[in-house]
Amino acid sequence: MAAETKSKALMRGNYVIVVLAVLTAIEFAIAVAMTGNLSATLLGIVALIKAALIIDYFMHFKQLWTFVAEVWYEMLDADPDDAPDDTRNAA
Amino acid sequence: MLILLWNIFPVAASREADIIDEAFLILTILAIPIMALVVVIMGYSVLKFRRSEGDFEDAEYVTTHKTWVHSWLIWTTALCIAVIIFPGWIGLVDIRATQNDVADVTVDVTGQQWVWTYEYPDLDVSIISELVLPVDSLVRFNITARPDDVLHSFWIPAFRMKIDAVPGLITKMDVTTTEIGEFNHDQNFRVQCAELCGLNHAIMFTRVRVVEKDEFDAWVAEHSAS
Amino acid sequence: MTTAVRKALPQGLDTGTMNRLGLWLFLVSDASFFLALISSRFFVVRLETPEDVSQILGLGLTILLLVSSLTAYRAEVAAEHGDQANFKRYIIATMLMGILFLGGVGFEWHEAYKHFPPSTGYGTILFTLTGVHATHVFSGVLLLGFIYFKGKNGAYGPDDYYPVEAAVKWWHFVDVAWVFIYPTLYLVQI
Amino acid sequence: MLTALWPLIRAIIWSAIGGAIGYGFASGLVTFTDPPQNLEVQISLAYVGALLGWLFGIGVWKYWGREWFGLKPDHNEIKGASRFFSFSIDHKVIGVQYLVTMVILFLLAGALAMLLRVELANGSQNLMNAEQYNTAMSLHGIIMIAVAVATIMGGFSNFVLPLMIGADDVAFPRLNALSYWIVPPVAVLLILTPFFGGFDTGWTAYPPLSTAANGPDGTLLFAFAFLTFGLSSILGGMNFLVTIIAKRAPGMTWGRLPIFVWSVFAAAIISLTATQWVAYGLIMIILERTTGMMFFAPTAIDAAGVGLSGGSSILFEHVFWFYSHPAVYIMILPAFGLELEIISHFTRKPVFAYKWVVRAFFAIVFLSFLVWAHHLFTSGMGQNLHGPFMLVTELISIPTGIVFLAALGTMWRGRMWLRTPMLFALAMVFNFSIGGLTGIFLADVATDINLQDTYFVVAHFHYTIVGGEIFAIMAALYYWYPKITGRMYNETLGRIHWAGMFLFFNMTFLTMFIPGVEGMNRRVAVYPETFNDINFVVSIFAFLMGLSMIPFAYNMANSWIRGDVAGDNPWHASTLEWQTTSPPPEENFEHEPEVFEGPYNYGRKRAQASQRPARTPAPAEGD
Repeated sequence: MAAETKSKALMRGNYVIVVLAVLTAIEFAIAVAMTGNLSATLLGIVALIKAALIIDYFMHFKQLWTFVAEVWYEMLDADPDDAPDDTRNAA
Repeated sequence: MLILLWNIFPVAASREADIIDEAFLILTILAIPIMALVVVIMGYSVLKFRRSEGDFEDAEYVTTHKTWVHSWLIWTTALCIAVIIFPGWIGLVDIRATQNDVADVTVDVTGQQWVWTYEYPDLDVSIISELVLPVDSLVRFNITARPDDVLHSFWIPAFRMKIDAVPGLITKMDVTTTEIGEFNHDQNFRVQCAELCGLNHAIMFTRVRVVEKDEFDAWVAEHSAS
Repeated sequence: MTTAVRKALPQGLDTGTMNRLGLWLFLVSDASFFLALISSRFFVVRLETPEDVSQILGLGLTILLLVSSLTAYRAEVAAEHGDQANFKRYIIATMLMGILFLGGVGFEWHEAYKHFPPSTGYGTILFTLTGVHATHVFSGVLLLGFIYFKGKNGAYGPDDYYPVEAAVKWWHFVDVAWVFIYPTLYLVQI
Repeated sequence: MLTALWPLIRAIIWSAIGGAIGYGFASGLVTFTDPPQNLEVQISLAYVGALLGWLFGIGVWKYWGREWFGLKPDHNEIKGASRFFSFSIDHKVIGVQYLVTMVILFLLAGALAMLLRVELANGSQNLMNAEQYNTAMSLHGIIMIAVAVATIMGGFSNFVLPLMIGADDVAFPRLNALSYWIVPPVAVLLILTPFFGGFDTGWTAYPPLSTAANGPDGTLLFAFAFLTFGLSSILGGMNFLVTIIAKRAPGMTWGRLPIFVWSVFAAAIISLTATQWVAYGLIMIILERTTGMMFFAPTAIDAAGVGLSGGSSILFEHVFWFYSHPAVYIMILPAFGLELEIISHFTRKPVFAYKWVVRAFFAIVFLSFLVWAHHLFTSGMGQNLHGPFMLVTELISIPTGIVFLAALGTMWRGRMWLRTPMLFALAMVFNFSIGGLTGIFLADVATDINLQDTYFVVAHFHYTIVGGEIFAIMAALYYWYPKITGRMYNETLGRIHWAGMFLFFNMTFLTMFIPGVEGMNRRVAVYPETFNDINFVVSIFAFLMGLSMIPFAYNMANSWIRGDVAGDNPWHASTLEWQTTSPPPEENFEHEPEVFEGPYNYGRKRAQASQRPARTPAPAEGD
């Protein structure tokens, strides 16, 4: 992150907020135009996209994702036999 | 062993009770060999693979055995699916088989702390002292609790059927009676509240009497309001 | 999937990474609380939304919170790059919007009490959801204030701005929660 | 002695002050509301105030909060016996605090169970009235649930887990201390409930019974207690997840984690996320009681009494079981870990199919979130949900079966040493087989319709939680007793305890299946006289099982003072916690350990004969 220039980071924030504004407008339009389960489903999808934008760009989700990926991989393949043999002591 | 088990069931006085007892029996028959397997392996290990105090020699370094793990997985999965299908799924379908039939007798049940009220809407009878049902008939219970009351559960052990009485909700339960009986001879002929409902939960029960059809008609004539 | 492709495992991580991870896990936990809250709305009143609900207010609150997320982001970027002036400016702006939001919720409650008091189904849900969320907003404002007073003399620089990041992350989380609460409370219709 | 208790006394004084402030504030508040008299608001705020005062007094401010305001935290005077009564951040002290608290609570709730069995010895009323019975029954339930959750996740995880992964402490030591110190208020609240009218809803607290306006205030206390306990559980779960991810010693790869660490990891995921759901359920109860909200009642009904809008108590059942079913896996997953751990060390053979066990743990975690509604088969929820939930519930038996395979496979051709921990671990395998197999009866909709809310259910969950988890806890208590205290327990007393508990536990609860099948419902103080004989028998066995706790309590207390010095590694076990002194020094290991091999390398040809002790190698040159 430190490698990223400040203006670039700020610009990205601006893009995100513009997309969020557009999505909110779409949300409101859906609510005006539709009712019932269809409307609720679409609203849910839009809300998910909005949340994903905030979580990904504002909250730096990849901080957590690194660990989730590691645990996921390890829980499927954790085996004492696989652990690389250490030769330091034997030498 | 199995005969012993067979005897512990209380009287089965409905079609549903037979289905449920059969399911119970099948699960028991499946469970006993599994239990036996665990006990035998464990008992054999305990007897055979002992070591004495102060002996810290290691056993053989065996971490896994592919064939064993895979075959164990396959067997447990197969057993599990078998149980889900029968008695699980088939039992479920059997119990619900009567849902679209026309009921011989309909009873509206209302639970409140700590009384059950029974209304026979077609027969114009309303009673709290006992529940009387004709034998060999499809009885449909529409169960609810008073809106300002608490949860109850409507359970007749002799019929093995149970469903909650929820304020603001009508739950349905079908029972096909098959045997005559009454509380005075067999205490399983009782409507028992099975969901903790406060102080007198334990004694919130009503006597049940399953009688011949003509006797039932006579009873209705006696208690009918009109 | 052999040993060869396995990357070096991080062991003995530094405190900063642990704190980040801990905060993330707490957010995951809190998110499941909001999930429970939101799902209860669909159980209690299904898709029913009274007409008296003030759509303008709902939209206004949403815009307020989304914009405050941007300012919070800008405050974090400023702290990361050692830009003290902008850091203070944006933290103050975020806090102000947060306080405004709380005022908006207060007004909402005042109105809601007349039309759908807590003894109605929708009222129950509205008061609970906005109440829990407003508590989160309030804690966020407090945290940001805390950061402001600690950081106004330049306590946070490019290397040690984690407290800013944490407070801002909490603020974003509150925002994400509102992103779901807004359609749940205001927009769905039978 | 008094000086050692000083932090505790200070905390009590502060909680009294906090409670008074909360009460006063609430009294002022309720004068503005309509109707003005609502004692529950005052109880609620008084409790919140007392809790904050308690935490302030015990040292949260002194050792932690000061730091946030740029003041110097003051953490050096905690030494000696007083560290067990103060806000100590040493994970070993916290582990002991948890364990001692939980063992005391366990014995207390066990004594309540004895009272219940006196009442149930025959079908009429003989000791308690219905109200007292309901309170005793509910208290027994919730205290035992707390014991079952916190003994392993709080006690053993705290003491052993950082040692096992070679860490100097958990990731967030002060958070750890906080999550212990909010447990005593929970215990106090629960013990106070009888003085507030008791609580008569069972630990499940289904509304509308728990929200009834004429219901006792004790239910409110219960809700706050459970809520606070949930907070502790969440913080603990978070702490252990971060600890395991971040604090492993060099060389402690994921594949080299002892199986107990994996099981705690899996359980911590559940306690992190699912606990929030029950928190919401309890908040709903508190709100409905104090502010008159309407979560659990229809707001409009038609002539027939059918709700047209508004919620129903089924909402609570869903939310409650969305936590409380996964919660049984918070209890049993670490118990599986303990069982495999102990069997491996006492047979001197690696855990069989380690990789598959880890997968099974996570499969259980995943499935546990999808099965809650099997508690609702008779609740009147939608019928189309019955089939899917039956399916998923029965699928859980597949990963559970893997754990059994691992236990049996580890024993097979091992070299078994039958000391008390091993005996308890073996008993756990036996008991949990019965518990698991009878679970299938309750997962199956057809049989569950009859068995729900009968003594069959009571027997089943006592088989899983007592027979499974408490037996594993006992095994672990004996197993790590020398590590925790530095002294050896008395083996003879341990075996007497084991024999009595195993025998009479099985006789009590195997017999209890019978009234369940025969149609006796649970949570009743009086019952039809048909069940008199069988209940009398159950009561006798239950008392004998209760008696078996006497050698246990005596052994634990006496050996701590008079036991033989155990030595660092009396079991000659290979995992890391045994490679340090007993009890471990404050920083856990003399030098930061470095790990060169898997946790259970029994019988493996090593490069050097001395390699096992070398798991904590000498310092690198130049150190």
